[in-house]
Amino acid sequence: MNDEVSRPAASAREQRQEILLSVHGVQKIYASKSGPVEAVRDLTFDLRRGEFACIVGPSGAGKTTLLKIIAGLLEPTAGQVTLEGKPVTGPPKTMAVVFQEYGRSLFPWLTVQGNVDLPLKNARVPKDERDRRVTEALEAVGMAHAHARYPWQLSGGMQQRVAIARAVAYKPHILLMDEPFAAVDAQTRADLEDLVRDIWHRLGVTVLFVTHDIDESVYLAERVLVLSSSPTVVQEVVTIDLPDERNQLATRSTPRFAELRLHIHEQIQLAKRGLVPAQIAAGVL
Amino acid sequence: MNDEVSRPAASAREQRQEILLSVHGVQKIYASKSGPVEAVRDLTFDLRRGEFACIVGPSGAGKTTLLKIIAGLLEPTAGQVTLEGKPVTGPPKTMAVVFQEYGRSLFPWLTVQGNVDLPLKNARVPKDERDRRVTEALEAVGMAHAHARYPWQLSGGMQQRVAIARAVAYKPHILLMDEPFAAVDAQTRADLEDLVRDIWHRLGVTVLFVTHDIDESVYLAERVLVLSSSPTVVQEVVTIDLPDERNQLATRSTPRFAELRLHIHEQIQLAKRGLVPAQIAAGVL
Amino acid sequence: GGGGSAGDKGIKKLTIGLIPIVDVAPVYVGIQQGFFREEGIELDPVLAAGGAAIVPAVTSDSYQIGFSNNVSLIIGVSKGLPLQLVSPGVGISPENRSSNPAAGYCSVVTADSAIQNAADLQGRTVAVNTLNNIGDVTIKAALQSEGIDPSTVKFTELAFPDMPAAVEQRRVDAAWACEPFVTQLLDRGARPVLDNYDKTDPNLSVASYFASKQWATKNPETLAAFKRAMHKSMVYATQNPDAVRNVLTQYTSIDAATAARIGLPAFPETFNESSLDKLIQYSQEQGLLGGPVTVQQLVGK
Amino acid sequence: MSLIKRTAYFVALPLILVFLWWALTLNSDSFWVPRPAQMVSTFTEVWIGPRFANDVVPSLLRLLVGLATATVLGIGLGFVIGSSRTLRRLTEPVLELFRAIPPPILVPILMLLVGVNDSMKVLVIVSGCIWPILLNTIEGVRSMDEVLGDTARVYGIQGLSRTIMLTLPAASPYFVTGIRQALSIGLILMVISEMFASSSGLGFTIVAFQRSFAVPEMWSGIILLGLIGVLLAAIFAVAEKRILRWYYGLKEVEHSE
Amino acid sequence: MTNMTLAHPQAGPAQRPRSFWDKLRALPAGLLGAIGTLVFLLIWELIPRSGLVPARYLPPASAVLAEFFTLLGTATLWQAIGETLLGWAIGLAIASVAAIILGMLIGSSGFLRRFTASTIEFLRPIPSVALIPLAVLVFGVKLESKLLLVVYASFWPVLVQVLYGVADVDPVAANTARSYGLTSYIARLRHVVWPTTLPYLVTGLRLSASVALVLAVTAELLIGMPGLGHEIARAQSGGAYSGMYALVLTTGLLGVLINAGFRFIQKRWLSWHSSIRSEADR
Ligand SMILES: Nc1ncnc2c1ncn2[C@@H]1O[C@H](COP(=O)(O)OP(=O)(O)OP(=O)(O)O)[C@@H](O)[C@H]1O
Ligand SMILES: Nc1ncnc2c1ncn2[C@@H]1O[C@H](COP(=O)(O)OP(=O)(O)OP(=O)(O)O)[C@@H](O)[C@H]1O
Ligand SMILES: [Mg+2]
Ligand SMILES: [Mg+2]
Repeated sequence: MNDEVSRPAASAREQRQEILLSVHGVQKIYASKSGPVEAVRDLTFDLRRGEFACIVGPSGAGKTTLLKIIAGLLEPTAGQVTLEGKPVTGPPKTMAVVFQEYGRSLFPWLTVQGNVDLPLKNARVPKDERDRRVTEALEAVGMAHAHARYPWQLSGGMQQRVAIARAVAYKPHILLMDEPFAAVDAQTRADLEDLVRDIWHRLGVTVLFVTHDIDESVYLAERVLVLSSSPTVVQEVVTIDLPDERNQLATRSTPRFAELRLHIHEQIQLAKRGLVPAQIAAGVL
Repeated sequence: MNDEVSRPAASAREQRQEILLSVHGVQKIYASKSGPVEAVRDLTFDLRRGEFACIVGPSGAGKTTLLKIIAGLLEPTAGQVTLEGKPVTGPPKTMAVVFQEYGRSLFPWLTVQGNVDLPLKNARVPKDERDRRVTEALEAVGMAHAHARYPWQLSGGMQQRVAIARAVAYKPHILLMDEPFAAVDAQTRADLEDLVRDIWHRLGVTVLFVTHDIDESVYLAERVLVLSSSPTVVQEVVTIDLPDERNQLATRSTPRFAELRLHIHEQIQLAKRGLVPAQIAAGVL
Repeated sequence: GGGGSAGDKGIKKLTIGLIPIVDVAPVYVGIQQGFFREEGIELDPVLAAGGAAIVPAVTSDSYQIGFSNNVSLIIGVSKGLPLQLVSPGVGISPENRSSNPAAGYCSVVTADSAIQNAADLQGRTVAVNTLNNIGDVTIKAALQSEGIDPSTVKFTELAFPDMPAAVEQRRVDAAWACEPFVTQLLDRGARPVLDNYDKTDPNLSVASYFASKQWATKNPETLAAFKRAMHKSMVYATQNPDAVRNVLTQYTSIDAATAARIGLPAFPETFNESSLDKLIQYSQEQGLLGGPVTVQQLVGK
Repeated sequence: MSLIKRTAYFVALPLILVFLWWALTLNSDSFWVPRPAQMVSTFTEVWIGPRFANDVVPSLLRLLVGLATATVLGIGLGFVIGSSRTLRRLTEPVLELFRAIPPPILVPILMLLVGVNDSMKVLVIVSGCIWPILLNTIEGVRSMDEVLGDTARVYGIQGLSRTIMLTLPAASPYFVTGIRQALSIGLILMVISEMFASSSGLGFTIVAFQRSFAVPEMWSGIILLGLIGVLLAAIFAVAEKRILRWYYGLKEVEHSE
Repeated sequence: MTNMTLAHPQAGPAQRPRSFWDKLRALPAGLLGAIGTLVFLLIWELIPRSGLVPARYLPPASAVLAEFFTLLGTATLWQAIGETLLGWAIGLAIASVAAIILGMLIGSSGFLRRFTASTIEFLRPIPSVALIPLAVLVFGVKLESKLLLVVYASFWPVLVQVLYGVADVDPVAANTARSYGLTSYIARLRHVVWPTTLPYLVTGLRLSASVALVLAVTAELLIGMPGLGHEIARAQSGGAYSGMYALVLTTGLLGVLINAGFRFIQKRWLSWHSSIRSEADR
């Protein structure tokens, strides 16, 4: 699907080494009725512009917490998030988030078109340009034909594609996705995975993708950040040295793919047992 | 997990060649506002006692329709379903169904215990035996500790396990499952897959399992029925000649596994393009 | 419920529907004095909010006797309701008027200095407790007798208790009030401008006790006993105004100090049939009746 | 369902009931229960003509003004109170108390404070109608989906835009429910407000009929009230279906298999 | 909602002036409610005292409260409350039982639902106060008249809610029940329809309980039957305005208590229902 587009974008990406997002010493302690809960202990990592990174970690590791902090939806107890050189204190203008709960993140009273259009309208983008961007984005996700329908008239996969189109039309510099495909069926999931990689290639946007699914992280990312279980630190960073062109059947059948997923799997098993490799203690990536 | 239990059960199973479920010439035409919709054209297949069969097919192929007809919840337009020699006209007493929508199929006003107990209570099983069966079933799925909780206090995977426990406690001869794991995360899904195979081994129950996911069907079943897209017939029947002991990482990495899933994948691609192999036209399995 | 026919020998239980106003005081006085018991009647007074609830209750035999103003009863009979007046309830008389010169009975009062007399009411709004009833019927009759066109006065409905505030706040120009509100208004500087009852008939029969025709024909003895006891009560109440004032605090929320000062109506012993005829005539003229009514029909002769 | 079938369903039970009424009053001569035929002639006599313009229309206008005021106030206050937990907690006991006071009791009080005029009657209607709208709006604002709220924030939708683009539509199914409940309360209060201090209006006319023992006329008024209720409910249902098309579609999808 | 402050990115000094509000926000719910009530009473006290409205017609809060506490010591008040509550309770019980049975019957049949829809829509908006003459005619000035009004008015909310509830039975839950052998009408009713309807029913009951109180008091006020409404009418006709307001206050408090009682029941019985769960989360 992405064969022709990927090559030029990939070469362009290699030149971009500028640090886009920097997460430094982030800690989050929730105040709850039964005392404080430390969801995230100390997270430090950087994302380069144009990079595609996945975050995996056991359930309850604090992945959603981290994403919300980066998105400016939650204040960290300690540490700092810097986006394009500026500290994040509220939702930044150049960021878009795709939430897991697609059913709840689309506005049910707006059509598909209206949903994609809303953030642009709010940002007072002129009507002409808005229309153009919305149409382009819907075409990119293959939903142009359904622009007049309401979200609840669509299947789960289609809804998630609209949410992605909304993020794409917004033209963010960085795209956060929180387990976006956890609730769609396997076939749709595969399609959406390819769609996300395709869009990433074409727009050169930076993507931070949170998932439960090790296979998915290996298939998608250039780099996988493995989180330990709570109290959470970065357990390991795995560089995915698979070829840039990926294919659901072929890529997943390669021995290197199997090796990488086995490796990450073992890391998570270690993390669950609370064993953190020494290198992490130093906080170096 | 299932290493010790599987062998005796497997050998026992080999002896059981009796036909348990027979689906013959089933057709279903829905009357809808925009005219009649033929969901299922002509389905014919048999299940032997103790068998584990999976049904895969593209979305909208009529898998749910077929399952509802087998469960006696829906009347076929033509054809007949026979269970243990008797034609199915209403929900049979010796059948249990696990629905995909676990969140909606557990009764929120009952505890876990109450949910598993209800069908037994309704069948007037004596209190002592009921308690024993409920406890056993909950232990089998590893949910005994949570028996007093309400479904909504559980995670998705736990809820689905309760639904399975309910089916197990009911002691059915045949267990139908309609995409039961479509909405749980990958890790939980793997656990639940192993759980279902384990229970199947231990109880010797016949399982008919509907799924979207080719990998899942290959991993779980002894036989995979591939449905064509609408109007639906049985496209192909694939016998899964993988060893009986299966392991999420090892089994899925074997070359035979990759071959089987590739084969089914191609069949479904063919089905989507409407190409039906000649052998199906004859209606032979 | 036929509480009235509970056994022929001994005590008869009767329920009487009343309104919590000064006019029904003789009933309470009579009960106090034992006049009803003497006649073998155990009278159970029930207070209703207004005549509207009493008439259906009497026709359905929930109450055996009811209290209502005569115009209401005339209208009811004219529409075919099987009712019958059994005893006079309340009225006015010249003697009574002369003993209560300032504090009147029901009359139109106003605080507006521009309204000096009935003629000034033209173009103004007068509040009455119920439209198309004894208030506006007699006011219109009184205005006519003064040579004023009644159609120039606008009437609006207002409950008696709300009248003092409404007049004081100039929400209406004048109000046709009843005791104790007349006294309240006069205390605050209001002036009487039209004595509509007196202008209609100096001996006007204002309200009556009534029963359903059916009950009256079926229980002639009980009815006669009630009439005798009621008659005694009326005589006693007329002779002992202090007993009346005392009893007021029991069934209304008028306090003792007010009760001592308010004007009392007359408690006539007999129907003034000519005044009843006048009321029929006025009601007829004002288009309130459903058919012809005679005094004979009303009092059941 | 075809139009014929729908009409049949609509009129079947009413026809049966009217038939029963006719059959049961055939031989009775009750003063209080009129016969169907008599009812029809009385109804046309009483209500078709100047009385409609003089009594019915002003009453309906007051009802509509009252409903509109209650809607605006209820939604406005509901938004303010609903979006702050602190405000919600501050006002809850007082609101509960006011809601629990039967509106008819407020008539004398409002008469003292406002006087006897149209605004008093409108206020009586408002005083009863505002509660379902207010409480439902608070509930709607309060229970707005968290993910939806986060989504709006991420895309920089804040302040007034947030109210217009997010809170208003998200809470609309709730306050529409409130308005629907207010509709029938409003009708009751329209009658009650005219029962106390009035010289015209539909409620007044019915009470006046009742007091002057004009029984068939009174019944015709009650029937007219019922018809008005049906009509209002029908008009509202049409409007609601249009405005909340998305909501009913959503519910339908959620409830189908 | 908990992180609203983030909506204003300017940190530090800009947040200072909000400290009073922040302090207020930190207080527990009960205390905040008490503060709100006090503020309301203060405003009430000030309006007549400032002369905005004559004190004769709107006595200050202190006078009304004093009157209220005096009344609490009298048997008349408690008798009136007893009369009102008697009518309320019997009426509500009759209406609920009738509405539940009818609702379950009508709701479980598509035919009956469509067949009765127009009639229900016609009868529902008829103001029950318009039925006063009918009530008095049929029952006289007795408890039954009050009951007729109370029953008529409180029947509809319960019926409508039960109809909603029955229609809301989840097809998946219904199918599950069927496939596990709960095939008889009674079993379905008991194990699926009833529990699904229960939360709707309790909401309906809560609405009806308030409506029933309103109608009980209105009936007393308009027909003149003993009870709080009648006491209010008496106080008003005697020009005893502080007494009247004290009685109105009593009625309001009674309503609050009834509502609180139903909320408590709702919490106890329906802890499993999503609306209660989300309430607890907040
Ligand atoms: N609002 C909150 N108050 C208290 N504790 C919380 C809150 N939100 C999350 N937590 C706790 O913080 C921890 C991390 O939660 P988080 O949702 O970030 O995990 P996650 O990695 O996204 O998990 P999952 O993969 O299941 O989505 C968990 O232990 C959770 O219980
Ligand atoms: N009640 C119905 N009325 C009309 N058409 C229906 C109905 N239920 C299902 N269909 C149609 O029948 C076909 C088969 O539906 P079914 O739900 O059985 O498919 P499925 O294989 O289970 O699909 P999925 O994998 O998406 O669950 C579809 O085309 C669907 O639109
Ligand atoms: Mg998460
Ligand atoms: Mg399906």
